[in-house]
Amino acid sequence: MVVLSAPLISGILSALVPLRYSWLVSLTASFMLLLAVAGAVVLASTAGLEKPQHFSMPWFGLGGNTVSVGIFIDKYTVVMVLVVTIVSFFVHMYSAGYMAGDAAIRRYFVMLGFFTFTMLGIVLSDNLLVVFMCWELVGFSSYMLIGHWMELPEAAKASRKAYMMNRIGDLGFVAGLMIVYRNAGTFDITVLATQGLQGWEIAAALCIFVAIAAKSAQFPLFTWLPDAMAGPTPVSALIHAATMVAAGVFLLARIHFLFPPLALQVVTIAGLATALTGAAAALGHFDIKKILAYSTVSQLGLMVAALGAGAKDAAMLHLLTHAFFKAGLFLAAGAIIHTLHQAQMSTGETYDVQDIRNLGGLRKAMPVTFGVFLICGASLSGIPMFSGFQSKEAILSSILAGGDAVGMAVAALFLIATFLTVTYTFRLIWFVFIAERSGSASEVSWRSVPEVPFVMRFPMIVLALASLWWIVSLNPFSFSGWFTTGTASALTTVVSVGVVLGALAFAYLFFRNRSEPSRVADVLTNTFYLDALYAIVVTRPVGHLSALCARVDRKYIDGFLHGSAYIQVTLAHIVGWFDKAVVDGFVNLVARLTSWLGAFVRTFQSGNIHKYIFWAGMGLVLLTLYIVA
Amino acid sequence: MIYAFYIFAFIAVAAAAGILFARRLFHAALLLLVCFLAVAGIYAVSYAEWVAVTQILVYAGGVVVIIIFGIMLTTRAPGRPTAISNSKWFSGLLLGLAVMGFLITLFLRETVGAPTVPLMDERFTLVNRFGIALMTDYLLPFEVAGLLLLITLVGAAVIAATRNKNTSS
Amino acid sequence: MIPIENYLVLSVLLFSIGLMVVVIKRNAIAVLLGLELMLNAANINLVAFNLAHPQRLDGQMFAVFVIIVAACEAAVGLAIILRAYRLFNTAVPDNISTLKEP
Amino acid sequence: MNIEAGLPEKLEWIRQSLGFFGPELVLFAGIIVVLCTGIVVPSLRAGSTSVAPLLIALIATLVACALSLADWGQQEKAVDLFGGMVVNDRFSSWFKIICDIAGALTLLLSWPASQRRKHVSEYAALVLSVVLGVHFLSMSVGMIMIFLSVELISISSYVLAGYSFRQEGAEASLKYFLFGTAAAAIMLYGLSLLYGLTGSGIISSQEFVEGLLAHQSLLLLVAGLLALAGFLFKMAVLPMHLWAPDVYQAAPMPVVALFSVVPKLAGLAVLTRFILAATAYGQSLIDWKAIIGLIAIITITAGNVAALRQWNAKRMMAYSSIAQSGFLLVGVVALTEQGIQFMMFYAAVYFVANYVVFAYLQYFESRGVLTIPDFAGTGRSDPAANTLLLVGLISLTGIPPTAGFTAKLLIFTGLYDAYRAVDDPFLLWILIPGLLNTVISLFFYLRIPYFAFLKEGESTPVKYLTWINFLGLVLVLVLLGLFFRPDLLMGWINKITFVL
Amino acid sequence: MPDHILTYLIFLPILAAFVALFIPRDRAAWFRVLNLAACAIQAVLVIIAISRYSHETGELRLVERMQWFTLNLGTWGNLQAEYFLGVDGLSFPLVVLTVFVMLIAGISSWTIAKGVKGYFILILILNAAVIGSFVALDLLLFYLFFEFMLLPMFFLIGIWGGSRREYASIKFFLYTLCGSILILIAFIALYLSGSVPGDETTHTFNMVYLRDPGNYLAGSILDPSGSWLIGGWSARNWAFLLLFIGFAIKLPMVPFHTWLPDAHVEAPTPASVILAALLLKIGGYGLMRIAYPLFPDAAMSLSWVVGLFGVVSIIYGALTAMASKDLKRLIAYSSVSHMGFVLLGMASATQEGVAGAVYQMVSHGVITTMLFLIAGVLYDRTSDRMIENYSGLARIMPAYFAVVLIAFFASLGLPGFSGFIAEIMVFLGAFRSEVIHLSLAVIATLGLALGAAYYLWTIQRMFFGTLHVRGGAATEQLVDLGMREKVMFLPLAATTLILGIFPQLLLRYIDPFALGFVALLNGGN
Repeated sequence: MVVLSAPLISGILSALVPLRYSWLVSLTASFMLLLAVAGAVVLASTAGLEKPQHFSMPWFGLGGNTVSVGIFIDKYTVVMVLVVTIVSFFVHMYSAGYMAGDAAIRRYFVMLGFFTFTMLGIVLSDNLLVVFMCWELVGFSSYMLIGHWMELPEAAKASRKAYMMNRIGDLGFVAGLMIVYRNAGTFDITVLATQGLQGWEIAAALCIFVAIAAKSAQFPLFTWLPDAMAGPTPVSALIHAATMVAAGVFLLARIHFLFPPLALQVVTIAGLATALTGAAAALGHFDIKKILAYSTVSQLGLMVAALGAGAKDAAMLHLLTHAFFKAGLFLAAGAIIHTLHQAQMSTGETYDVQDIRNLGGLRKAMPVTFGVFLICGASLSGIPMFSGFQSKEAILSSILAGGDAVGMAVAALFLIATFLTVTYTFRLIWFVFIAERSGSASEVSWRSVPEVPFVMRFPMIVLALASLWWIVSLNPFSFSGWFTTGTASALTTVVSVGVVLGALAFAYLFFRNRSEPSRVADVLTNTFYLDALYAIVVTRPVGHLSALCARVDRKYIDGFLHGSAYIQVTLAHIVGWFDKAVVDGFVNLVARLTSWLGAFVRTFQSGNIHKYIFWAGMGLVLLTLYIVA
Repeated sequence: MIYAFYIFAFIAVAAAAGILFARRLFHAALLLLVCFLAVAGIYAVSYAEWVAVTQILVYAGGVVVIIIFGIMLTTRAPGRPTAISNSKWFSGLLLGLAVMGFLITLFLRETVGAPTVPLMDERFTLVNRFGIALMTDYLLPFEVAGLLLLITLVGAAVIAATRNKNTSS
Repeated sequence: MIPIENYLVLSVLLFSIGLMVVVIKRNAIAVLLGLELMLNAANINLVAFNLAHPQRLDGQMFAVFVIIVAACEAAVGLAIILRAYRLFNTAVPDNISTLKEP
Repeated sequence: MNIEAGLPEKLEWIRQSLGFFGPELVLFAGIIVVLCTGIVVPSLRAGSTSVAPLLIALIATLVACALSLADWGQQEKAVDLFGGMVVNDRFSSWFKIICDIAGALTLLLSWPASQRRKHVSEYAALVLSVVLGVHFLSMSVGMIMIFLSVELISISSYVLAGYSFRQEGAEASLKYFLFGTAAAAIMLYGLSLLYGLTGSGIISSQEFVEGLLAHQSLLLLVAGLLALAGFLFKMAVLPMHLWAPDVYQAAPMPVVALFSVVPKLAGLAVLTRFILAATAYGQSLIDWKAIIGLIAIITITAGNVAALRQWNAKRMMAYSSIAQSGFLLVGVVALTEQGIQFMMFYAAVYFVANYVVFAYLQYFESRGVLTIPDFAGTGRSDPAANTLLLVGLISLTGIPPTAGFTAKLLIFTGLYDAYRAVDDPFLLWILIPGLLNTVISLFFYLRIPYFAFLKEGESTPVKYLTWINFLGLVLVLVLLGLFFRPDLLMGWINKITFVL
Repeated sequence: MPDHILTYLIFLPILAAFVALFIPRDRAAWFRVLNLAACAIQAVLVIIAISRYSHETGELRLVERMQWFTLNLGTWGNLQAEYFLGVDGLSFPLVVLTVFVMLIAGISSWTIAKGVKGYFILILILNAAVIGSFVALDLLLFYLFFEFMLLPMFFLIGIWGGSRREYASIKFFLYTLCGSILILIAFIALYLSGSVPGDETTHTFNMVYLRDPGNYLAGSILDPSGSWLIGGWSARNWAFLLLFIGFAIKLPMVPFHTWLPDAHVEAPTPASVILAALLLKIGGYGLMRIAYPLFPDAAMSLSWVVGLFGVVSIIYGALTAMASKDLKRLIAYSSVSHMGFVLLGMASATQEGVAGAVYQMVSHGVITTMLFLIAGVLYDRTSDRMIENYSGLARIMPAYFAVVLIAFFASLGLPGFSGFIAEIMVFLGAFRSEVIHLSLAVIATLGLALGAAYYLWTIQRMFFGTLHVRGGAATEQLVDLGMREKVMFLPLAATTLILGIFPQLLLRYIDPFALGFVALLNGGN
């Protein structure tokens, strides 16, 4: 309970701190998160990893059934809880420096705390409905945090895009929930695990996978994630690298039992496609955060693919390692951005500090950052002695465990992705830290840029340390540790090490003599024109449809009333009975029609008594004739 | 007697038609008088002497006189007779002929009931019977008719007594 | 014996001529003449129908009352016409039409 | 044949009949006294605007009303009076009571100085004579009495219509007179034919009904229609409605209020009796119900749609009253005991609502508000009057919580019941347009409040505590009360029985 | 029964209105206080009612029953109308909602400056009429209150409304009146056909009696054996259709909805609030209280129509909202969309769906109140509600922005807010329903995405970006929320949050009703 409530209290406290003392916010929030970390550690040590634990209590009655809210703790949960709380704590701490002086710092920490809470909700909950609720809520906090700097148009747009795309994915989740409820009558994961669905398994699985794909930025729903980098960098580290995007992977692992083989194949294909496209796109970009974002996309693709291939433990392990090294990378990137922003503020220069074309040679100015970046980058690349190597190894060996042709193919693609990963990581580090930028006006100022303050440096260092091998296992070449067991065959180790080294060599040779990163291909920069495709296929049609509806509303539904009235009016014009009295506000069919009739009746009322008598007599005659006839 | 009926009937219809075609209002009034008298004649041959007498007294003696009085009062220039202009010949003829044709067809097609010769009570003349009926069976209408006359008097007086200059909006 | 149809035809003729006069003539007094004709037509009916019931006097009595009423109508009517004439300087209702549908 | 035979009995009958004639005698006395005050007392003559005649007339109507009410208790069954010319029953008493109160209210509305400029005593006498004529008409079963009462009402009305003593008053009088006399002549012709066909001058008599049954012919139909014309004229029903808008527009407001209720209800009473007789109590082959239904529905529709485009408040109310006559006729269409009872309920409610509306139209007229756009802004300056007027108009429309709703509900219930009983789809076809017309009527009824409340206009606040507001409040409370407890009134009406 | 809480609830505002008649018209503050006092006493009464309400079973509570009148219809029997009040799981939450919203609307009415006296009298009458409609169990009584809402609203829009108020008020009136005429026709047919049990000659308006098929006269027009055919279709189906359309106009349902945007855009803020939060609910309430239970057979066979139109409303309303340029119009169309969920849930005829529909009514009542108040806040400051005229408001109006966020996200169905619970229940119910096709539920989920789309877009346009205001208003006019406004928003936000987190608070009232409702429908099938 401490784990869950601490971030929430942090959020609430942050909201309550008076505006004047907003610097206090970061302090209290970080402290609360520290409590959460402590709680998580206690949980991890007491809960044990082997025996799942389950507490629940009824929440509300749904039809004849009861929806309960409860906590379900197993191995994956423990891992996730640790990851979430630890990364969150460090991000809180880091933010204390990064966001210092921001006007809306209270809102920032509120949302950060709220996010952590809802993220833990996803992780701990035993109930798909509650998972879905938290799922939506992390989307909301993500929306708020991406859009934190609301004055920036791209932040505003990116936040909307992120939320919309997640929302569309959530439709799949809703559909999945509907199927689950129809066929099982319960949302309880433990119950579902034992009794399963009666029918519709593939539909349910694919529907839920749509949500996972949106949340974990899988092909083809990943385009929101690079845009989401418009948010503050710590947020990117926490949400869009370490935790929220991993929620999909986690959920997939948790309800793996709901996925029949066919659905798993789809998952694998989507994961691999994501891994490859993400890695390729990372090569095509210049924005430091976007590159990291695509890297995240790619790595998530690997995890999903692993899950699709049945490597649950390995995928979760990679999730864990990825969380640390990717958070470290983001925080380091944030440090660069933060520092250079400060520098810009003093010199008054304006250039895009996130564009690697504007950077270079930062190695000397920011040694700590460089070190962190190097370690985490190495981990990402899967160089031995770093955690990333071990987790990738675990995945690879799990995939190959089956030993069939499909496994081989998956593994091959996996290695290609790894190759690309190494390449883009090298490219990034090379151009940011190592390659000298000659002739740049800003170069002078860089010499003197200070390293970031301690509150920011400390989390970076810790995360970098956490990216080393010991986090998985004391043996740097084995992934069989506290979390996973098993060994990789020597062949896979050799092959993968070979691929990594080969890639390093290739990258060094390729980038060595370039003074500036070049555009690889438009198709990569524009991420395969997916956004354009969405614009054509979804956004614009909906916009048109919406405009059409509005027009229909005004023109046809109202127009039906008005229009048929206009016909009457035209008639009335012709006959000469129209007068301005009609235009008095009773604009509707009935009134027009009746007033037309009324005009007819009134024509008898000419004021001429002879006519009166004539019409009265004629009326009687006609009445008689009518009755007789 | 039937010849007398036809003669009276002819006179009445002719006089009525004359009104329709009369050029001058005064002539029309006089033709109406002729018509009334002829109708009185028809009453007389239909065993309704009392009605005939009333007809002559009230209509010929009263109504027509009032009307002639009215014609004179509404004559714009003294000495110049009031011409009556006509309008709506079409609608008038349409309505009148429709009613005429319709009703005559009906009358000729359907039997209304053959009149029988009245049996005269020897002891009382018709006038006697009228008197008694008027005071017994028809007492209420008689009184109401009196009231009607009173109201007519009051009403006519009100209308006539209002001296209203020809000031109008 | 005079067939009843003769009376009826006569009354219809007078009635419809009266109606025509009412509709056709423009002068209000002429209209009044037409109305009197119509009343007379009804009276002829009443008297004629009374022939079928000689022991009773309903029809004739009705006729007498109609004559009285007709006189009243004529009196009031002429008073009204005279008043209209005085106010509008005409006895032709067609020329008096302030009251009509706007 | 001995004509003297039975003479004493006849005289005795007359003597007894007088006992049932209290209200009429009071009214008659009222007329004489009122006229005498005008003639005899010179001081009144000089001013000719004194309220004394109004007061006397008011007392006369109230006493007549009281006597009619007193009659109620003894009228377990109908009594033929004066040789069978008239019949005194609860049915007639009902209309008499309504018309007496209406007459009294008219006299009250005439009270303000602006309404009594000239000839007050004659005015009072004429109003009384209209009321008296209605008394006679509602009791009449003899053709002679029907004709005489119609004429009594008519002649008084002709004069009253011109009581504004302005140009348009004279014009209205003239038109009313010419149209009315034509209608009377047509009715008389029809009555004469009916007399000829049946041989009886009393429509409720056995002889009349037998005569009708012996002559189930086209001629009878035509004769009946011609006779109906006169009643329809009194009710201002199509096609005999053409006089109403012009006359309403020109006549003084109290007189219009009188016209819109009193002759109409009297016409309705005699029409009901006539239709009851004409259908020969259900044995006739001619479908008079269908004829009346047709007339009713045309009238409702025509009245409503014509009212839609009226800008003169009085003209609008003229068309409204035409449409309302149609609704009253719907009650006759059912021609069951309940149907007629519902119609009588409707008549009472209509009377009250109409008087509310006319009372306020007069009030606003005195403040220079003549056309509907003139009402703009009065809602702000005079919310009390406009609110009460609104309730009256709502009741005429037939929306809860006013008795108008209950009345319409009952009318249509009666119609539906008749439909169930005879399974004549025609009745259903009246039901549906009847309901739709309620919607149409809303548009013109609510146009006055619409202008009063929604349109901006100059507004100077006025006093609330006026006698007109008091009067309006009383009437409105009746309307509301009859919605919440319609059984209070229906309880009385249920005591009225018919020979069906 | 000695308990007269419901009567007090109805007549307290009327009494207050009567008192208000005698207050001089220039004492604006007195009217505000009077209205608030009336609402506050109502709130106390409601709290007492809550304490007396036991929610285990679905039967009627707090019943008051008296003879109203009995009309002798001669040979045809009697017509009996009763003063019959009561609440159950359907109406009780709505009554509570009414009192709550009326209180808020009373506070938000403080900005009304012209014609204060008339304004508050109308509001009080409206208050009574709405509560009356929710608690009346006699058709005539219901119809009385139903009509009684019409005129005050007409005048509220027509007198205190915006520039096109006359058009809007007339349109509102026309539509609603047409609806009520249709309803009236059905009511007449109902009372003609139904009778008091054991007494065939007494016709009744009593809803409870009319629910029992045994109380219909054999051979009458609505005889459950369905002997009457009109145009080849059972008269009961026709009557259901009449009621459906009549209430659907009020709901409002596409394509009978066009009165709503106009009425809302032109109405003053408190009137919009009452209109959207309460009057629309009468439509849903009427369907669930009258149309469905009285014609379960017709309802089951026509449920797909109801569901289909519900989905059409959801999608169509959302799409149209997206194209709206006026903030209030957008909110109005969002109401159309959200009330579509009520139809869908009802049509599902499952316990989840029905409970979800009721939940949605309450939840929408709270949320839409916030939304219209939000639009009102802006309008109060600048008299301009065009979305495109604002940008970057978040910076200068942070409290307002927070409220907007809560309201918008609550409205688009963010978990943790009441709307989510309602919508998810409706979806779950509709998907497992046996009477409507499950594709309806799937299509309806698109409404969630569209809802997010137009709200987020609005936020992006109005609150994000750089600050500027077009259209004549000055930035200085845009001051943040005042104390009074915060007091208005706080309970609303808290309510929607509490209902989103602890749905059982409300569901324990609704569930027994939903159970009985579904049983009734299935029993009638």
